[in-house]
Amino acid sequence: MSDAPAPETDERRDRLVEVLRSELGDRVVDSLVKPGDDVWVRVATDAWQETGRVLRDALRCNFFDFLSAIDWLPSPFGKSEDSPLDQRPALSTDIVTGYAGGETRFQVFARVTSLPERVSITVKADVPLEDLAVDTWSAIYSGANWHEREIHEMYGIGFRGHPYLAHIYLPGDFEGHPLRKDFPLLARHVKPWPGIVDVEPMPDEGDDAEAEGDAAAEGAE
Amino acid sequence: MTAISDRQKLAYVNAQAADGRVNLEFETEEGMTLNMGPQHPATHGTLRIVAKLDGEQVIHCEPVMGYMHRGYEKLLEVRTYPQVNTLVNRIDWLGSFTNEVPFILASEKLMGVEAPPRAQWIRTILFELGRIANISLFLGDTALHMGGMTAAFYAFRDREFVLNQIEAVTGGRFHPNFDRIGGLKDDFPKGWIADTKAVMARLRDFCDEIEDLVVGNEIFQARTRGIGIIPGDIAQSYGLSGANLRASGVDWDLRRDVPVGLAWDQCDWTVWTHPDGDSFSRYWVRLQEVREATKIVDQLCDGLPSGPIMAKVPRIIKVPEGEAWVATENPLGEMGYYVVSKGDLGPFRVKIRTASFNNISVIPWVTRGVYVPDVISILASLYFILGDIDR
Amino acid sequence: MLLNEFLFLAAALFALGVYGVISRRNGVMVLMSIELILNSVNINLVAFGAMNGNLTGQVFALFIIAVAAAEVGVGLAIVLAIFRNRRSVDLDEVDLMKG
Amino acid sequence: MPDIYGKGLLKGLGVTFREMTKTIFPDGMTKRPSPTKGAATVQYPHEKEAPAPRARGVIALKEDNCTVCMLCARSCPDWCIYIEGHEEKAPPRRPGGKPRTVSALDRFDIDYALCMYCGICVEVCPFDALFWSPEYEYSEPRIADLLHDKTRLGEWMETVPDFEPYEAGSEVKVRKVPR
Amino acid sequence: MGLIVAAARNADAPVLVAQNIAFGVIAAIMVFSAFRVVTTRNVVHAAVYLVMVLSGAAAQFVLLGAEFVAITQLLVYVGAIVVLFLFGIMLTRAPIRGEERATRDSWPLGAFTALVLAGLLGYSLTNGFGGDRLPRYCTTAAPLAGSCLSPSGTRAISDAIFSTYLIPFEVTSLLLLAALIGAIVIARRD
Amino acid sequence: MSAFLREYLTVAIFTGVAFGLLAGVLSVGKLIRPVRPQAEKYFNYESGVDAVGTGWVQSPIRYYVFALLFVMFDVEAVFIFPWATQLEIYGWFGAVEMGIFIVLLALGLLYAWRKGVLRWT
Amino acid sequence: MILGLHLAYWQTSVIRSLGVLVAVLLPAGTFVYIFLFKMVSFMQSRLGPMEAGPYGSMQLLAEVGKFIQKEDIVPDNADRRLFKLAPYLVVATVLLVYLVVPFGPKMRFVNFDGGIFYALAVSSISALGVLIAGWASANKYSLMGGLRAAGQLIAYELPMVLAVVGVVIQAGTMNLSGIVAAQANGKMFGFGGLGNPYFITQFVGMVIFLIAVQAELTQTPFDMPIAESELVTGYITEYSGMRFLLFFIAEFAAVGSFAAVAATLFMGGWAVPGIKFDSGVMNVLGPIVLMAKMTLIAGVIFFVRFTYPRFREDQLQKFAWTILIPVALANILVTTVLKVAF
Amino acid sequence: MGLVESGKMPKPLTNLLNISRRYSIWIFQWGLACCAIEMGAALGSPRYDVMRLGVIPLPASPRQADLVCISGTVTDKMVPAIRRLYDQMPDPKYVISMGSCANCGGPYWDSYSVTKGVDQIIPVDVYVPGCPPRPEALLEGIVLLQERIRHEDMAERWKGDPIVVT
Ligand code: SF4
Ligand code: SF4
Ligand code: SF4
Repeated sequence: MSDAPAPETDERRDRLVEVLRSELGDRVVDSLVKPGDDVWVRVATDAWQETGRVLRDALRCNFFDFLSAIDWLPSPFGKSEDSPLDQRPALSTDIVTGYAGGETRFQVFARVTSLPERVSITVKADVPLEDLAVDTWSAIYSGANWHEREIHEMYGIGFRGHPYLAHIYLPGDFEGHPLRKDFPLLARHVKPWPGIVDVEPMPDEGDDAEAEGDAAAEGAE
Repeated sequence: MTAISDRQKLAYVNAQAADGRVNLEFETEEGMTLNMGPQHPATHGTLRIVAKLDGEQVIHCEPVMGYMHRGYEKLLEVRTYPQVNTLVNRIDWLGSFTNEVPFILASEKLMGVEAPPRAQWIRTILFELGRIANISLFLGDTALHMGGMTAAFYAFRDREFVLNQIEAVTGGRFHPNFDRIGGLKDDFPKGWIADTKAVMARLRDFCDEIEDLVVGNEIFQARTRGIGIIPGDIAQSYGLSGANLRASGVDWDLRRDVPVGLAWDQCDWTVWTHPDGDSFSRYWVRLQEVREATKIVDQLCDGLPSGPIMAKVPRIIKVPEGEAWVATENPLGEMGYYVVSKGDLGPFRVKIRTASFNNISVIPWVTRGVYVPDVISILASLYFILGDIDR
Repeated sequence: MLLNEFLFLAAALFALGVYGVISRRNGVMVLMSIELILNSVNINLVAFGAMNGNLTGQVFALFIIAVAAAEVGVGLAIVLAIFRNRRSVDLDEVDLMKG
Repeated sequence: MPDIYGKGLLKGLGVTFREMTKTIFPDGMTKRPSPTKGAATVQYPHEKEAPAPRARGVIALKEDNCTVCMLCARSCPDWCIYIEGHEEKAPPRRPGGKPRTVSALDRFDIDYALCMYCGICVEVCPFDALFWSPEYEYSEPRIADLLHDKTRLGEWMETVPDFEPYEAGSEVKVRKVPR
Repeated sequence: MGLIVAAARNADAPVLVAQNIAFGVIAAIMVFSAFRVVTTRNVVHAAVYLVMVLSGAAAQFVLLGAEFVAITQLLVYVGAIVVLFLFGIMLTRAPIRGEERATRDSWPLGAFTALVLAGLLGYSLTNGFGGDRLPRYCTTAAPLAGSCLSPSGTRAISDAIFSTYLIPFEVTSLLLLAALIGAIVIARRD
Repeated sequence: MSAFLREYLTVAIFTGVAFGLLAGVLSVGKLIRPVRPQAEKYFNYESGVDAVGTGWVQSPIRYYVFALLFVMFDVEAVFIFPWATQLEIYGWFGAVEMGIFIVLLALGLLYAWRKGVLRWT
Repeated sequence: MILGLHLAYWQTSVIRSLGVLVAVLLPAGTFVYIFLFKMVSFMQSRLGPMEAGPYGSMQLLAEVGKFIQKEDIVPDNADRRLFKLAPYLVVATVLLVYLVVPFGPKMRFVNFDGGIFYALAVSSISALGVLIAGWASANKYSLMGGLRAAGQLIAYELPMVLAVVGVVIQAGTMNLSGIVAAQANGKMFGFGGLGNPYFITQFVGMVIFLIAVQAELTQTPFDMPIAESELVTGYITEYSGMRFLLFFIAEFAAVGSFAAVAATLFMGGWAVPGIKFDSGVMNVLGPIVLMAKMTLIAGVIFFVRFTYPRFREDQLQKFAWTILIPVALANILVTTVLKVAF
Repeated sequence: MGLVESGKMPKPLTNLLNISRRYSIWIFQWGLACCAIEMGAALGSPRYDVMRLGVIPLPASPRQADLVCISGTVTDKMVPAIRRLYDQMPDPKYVISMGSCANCGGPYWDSYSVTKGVDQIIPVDVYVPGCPPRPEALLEGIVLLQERIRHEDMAERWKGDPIVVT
């Protein structure tokens, strides 16, 4: 278990992790429990489907929240609010993954809830870059069907065994996977940012909300 | 605006039209394909339902979405936190304020701040007002889809009062952009609470009216009872939430079961469930929900604590690194944001879990073997909002 | 008016009906041709009734209309049954009721 | 099935009938019928409803207060504020002081065809130069006319209402609109 | 059409001219429509032409003073049987552009038969009823009399049915019942 | 001409006048309405997308059964009406006769009912 | 003749025909204005048209003026001739029904022996127009709408016909003038002062008739064929401009014609109790009285229409076949027995 | 053929025609996004009741519509449908673009799937600003449109190429 400094323990969530570990063995790669808050578990890619089954059958997490994916690559474009005058630091391209770690650029993650226990869990799995696919959950949670279609469209991640992996949102001739970080939003590149003129310094760089009131008083003179 | 030549335009339009043929896949030798939408009165705008029929019976029914896909999750990655807040208003456009709350709560969770109690109460009040504004329209609209025109007019009429109250506080009838990390933008104007309580009384009358006009009507019951039954376990497996889940007999309400810090636990209200799981019970549960919401608002208005509405937060908001998930019980069901932050001005990735997307994913399952008119009533009773599906 | 006017009209309808019955492929069209024939008979009946100044003709015309209704009902049901089984109402294809 | 079939039907008729009589005879059945009074309708071109003072209808610009700090343009999610300015010398504030450098506004356009009426610009403006006005009647047959320049934005200033006082228990200070 | 000519030539009183013209016009429409019924390639068109034949027949009944039969013709034939036909057509396939091959290969045989039949009938009719005239319309309302043609009231028809033709009447109901049951059995055989 | 035919002539003239008027209005409209042909204007409406397949519905057989029942009862009505005008004269005899007739046809309805053709499932 | 001029028969007929057209369009227009625009609006707590003319009274003229200017579109796939024919057929059936309705002792256009029978026969033809319209549009919604509409029209034609039988038995005639006379001169429980309007003795019949009328007019709750939330506008989906207006007129003229027939059959037609039955006054007063009764019935029709949700197709068929028709048959039997027994 | 196109229409008659077009505007029931609800409020809420102005929200099919109010976000996937439905409306027809999204993309101006303004595909007569415009703002747009219709020269409008982008 990762370094979760536990001021208190959370039995319900610990049990989730324990059961998962006992069912999946060392295919549970990493986990993080924030007591009283939430729990993250990362499993090996090949255990993805198995995890779903364990969650549903052994842990009675019957309620399907969502299934999604993430691209950990930092965006090469920033927010496109480029000003020739501002010297922005060069954008980093290092991949830093979130809770429960990760090894590759793409991760799928899903969240399910056990209604009687009133506890939810987020499970993650890496998606290997060379073969962008994981096993489908649609047979385990019916609701995953559409979520997987969405992910397929947005990230280009395949789902093995999915019944109908077609476009869900975008028109048929759309090219690219919009939610990948390297997909550019053209409008932001084409239109010049209106903020690129020299700017008067702020009257008050105070960091509390009262600043606004002060400024107002000043400006109203 | 840039003028494009007609030729370009037509070429573009034709290319797009190619997409209109997806339903060809459904066409077979027998039966026929009925296309409802994208422009179709039954689909709240722009959902498209492709139903393969045998006579009037539905063999397979597939929603085609994306006509309202606006790329939220991508857009949120290039916006700052205040900008995200205003954009997410437009997901479930009927109960806009309720969209902001889980996002703000998730951000607050990452930042480790908590809004002062007065802000929490006001949030809850506005949240419930959003729920009323949303569901009261549903009450009329569903009747409208089954031909009962007058109920829709009543719904619009009484909903206006709620919107007025929302506007008086937030400045927007629809898109309040009122929630801030650490608190709220502003406080109630003078006299607001009294007005609101009057409006709540009026809405309870509206509920009674609907009860007489729609719920008690034998024709309405004949159209909805026993139609589109979704058992509880199916509902869970599809991730149905909100009234759809409760109408299937599952007693689950995030307001009660997963408290997120708002003021629901301060007042006395009931979570209604219905054992049947059919269209009628979905309608009924929602009707009760409006009633409960008016009660909640009344109680909260009475006990509103005094104090500041803003916690101390930096003027320029940067959210520390981390991941957080907060979901609330929105009018349409469970809406949650999974916010991943890298410590920037804006979020790194936001997964928006909307209720309608899951709610309507059950359509292919629930419409097998029903008649075309029932598709309409089932769709109406499942209650979705296109922005909430497509994002 | 001459009685023959009506009789000629009926004869023309009758002949056309017979042509239709023999030559049409579509089962429904054949039934329509039969209606033509029945109508020609009706015209005759009523005309003769008027000629003789009694009501027998009209009453019989009524009965014939009733019979025609029954005939069409059953006839179309047969056509539909054929269509169900063979996806066609083409009488050439279902000759001799092989199906 | 309900206890008596048809009861619900009659009740439904009763609801609409009551509403009709209420609309036609707002003052009771004995008085003169007056549907224009009884109906919930506000007859738009002749009479107008009053939006709440906080309503976000259109943004008014108090040009004198603007220091061309660009904060609004930068925080606008839609990039729909276009500002140009230059610096010029102004007479000193107090007699005998140093002459100041102030920024003068050359252009301040808001594209209402693009604006999403979020209010972020108004909120971030540190100098109280932008205000919400509840006016809403500015449809145009040409889209270019929806780009309001600084004169037009300045004209809206007249329609800006005063800020309202707050409900009891509030600790927020009431601000004033500079006139 | 010969019919019109015949009708016009035989007009023996100015009052009758109108009737004869009416007859001629209606008859022409009927024959033309009937011709189209058996020749058109489009089933729905055929049904519409059939409507014209049937309403024409109703009009002829009116000319013959058989009001009740005329209305019955409208009610049952046009209002019910044709609707039944249209349902039948729409339950089977009715391409909007008509069918490719609407007639059988044996249509010359049919044409031949029809022509022969028409000739035979025509010949025998001219022979048999060459100069028979229908009685004129009565100018005053008078009960049934052989001498003049008067509109036969519904009551008279009713009396006829419920006295002389009582047995056929009851048999009709049996027939209808049988047809109904038979048709349901046939149509619903799955 | 007899009064009887005169009334029907009225019907004919009326029909002519009415149609003439309608057609007249339509052709006046022709003068003032625009004709702006455009290929897509004449496509069939199908919620804004291309129509799929033919407009042909294999509509359920039950419509046919309904039509059939209707025809049968319509014929019945034809016999009932004259009878109804004369009922006073026929007395019990007429009532019984018609009773048999109606009951027989009602049997048909009952049969259809029992066969389940009036239900949709 | 009235002005001392001698007009040929056809000339008087033309004048009379125009009279009928006015008699059709006037009530139809009034109903649309009073009920569709105003009453319904009041039911929904709004005002309805206000700008066109005082209180929006010119709204209908504006509608007509607008529709004349609209382009007339016949879809490529449609069957042109039938597409154009169908609206005429539907309008014709409605107009022809009006002909037999008596407006006064002498105020009637034709006086058929089989008056009511004729009215029923003519109105049954509208199913044909609807089916043809639906088919000729070559549109799925239209076809489904047409089939449903026709299925519904025939299903409710029957209870209507059967409900009328009761009246015919009581009156002993099918002539509408005769039926009016029978009601005006009839006795109720031996008391003849008020005549015998049949809505008392034939109450069941009237209820059935009105329900059937509601369905024949495809008004809610029986408006499944044109359910706009499902089949767009059913069989009129493809119609535009004047042709659409024809359907529109037909719909509301039909409200008028059925209301007129119902008023004549069940409410004593143009006669009022207390005024001598065939006094000349009634030739002027009669039309007004009849209009008033028609308005009452039309009001009920619209009142119900805007209150209820709609039945599903199978439910309304089932309602017709398993409830209305058996009840109507029973009504006939009971009426027969009572008539013969007393 | 057409008297109007040739410009030979007498003036009073043209006025009459314009007036009747002005007061009989059948608005197509079609909403796209949030603005659609405000449009629905304008059409359906007794408080605004657009029927007063002669705008009848009846037709669900484009064939009977005079006015289409594009109220909401126009996505690229929706474009062909909008174009098709607009084409299917019979002339004379009018378009109101309601809300920032329809005007030029609005909040989604940088999205990959949103069309930047409905005027790129169909000609627009009146732009109503707002996000969403309050129902009265739509009413104002309608009144503006009615004013324009009143003084419209139909000969001008009906001449020329059907696809016009202003
Ligand atoms: S209201 Fe929002 S979108 Fe509009 S100008 Fe201000 S910041 Fe930009
Ligand atoms: S933020 Fe205020 S002061 Fe700065 S440029 Fe904008 S309007 Fe002017
Ligand atoms: S303009 Fe605003 S309110 Fe209207 S559809 Fe777009 S986001 Fe929604």
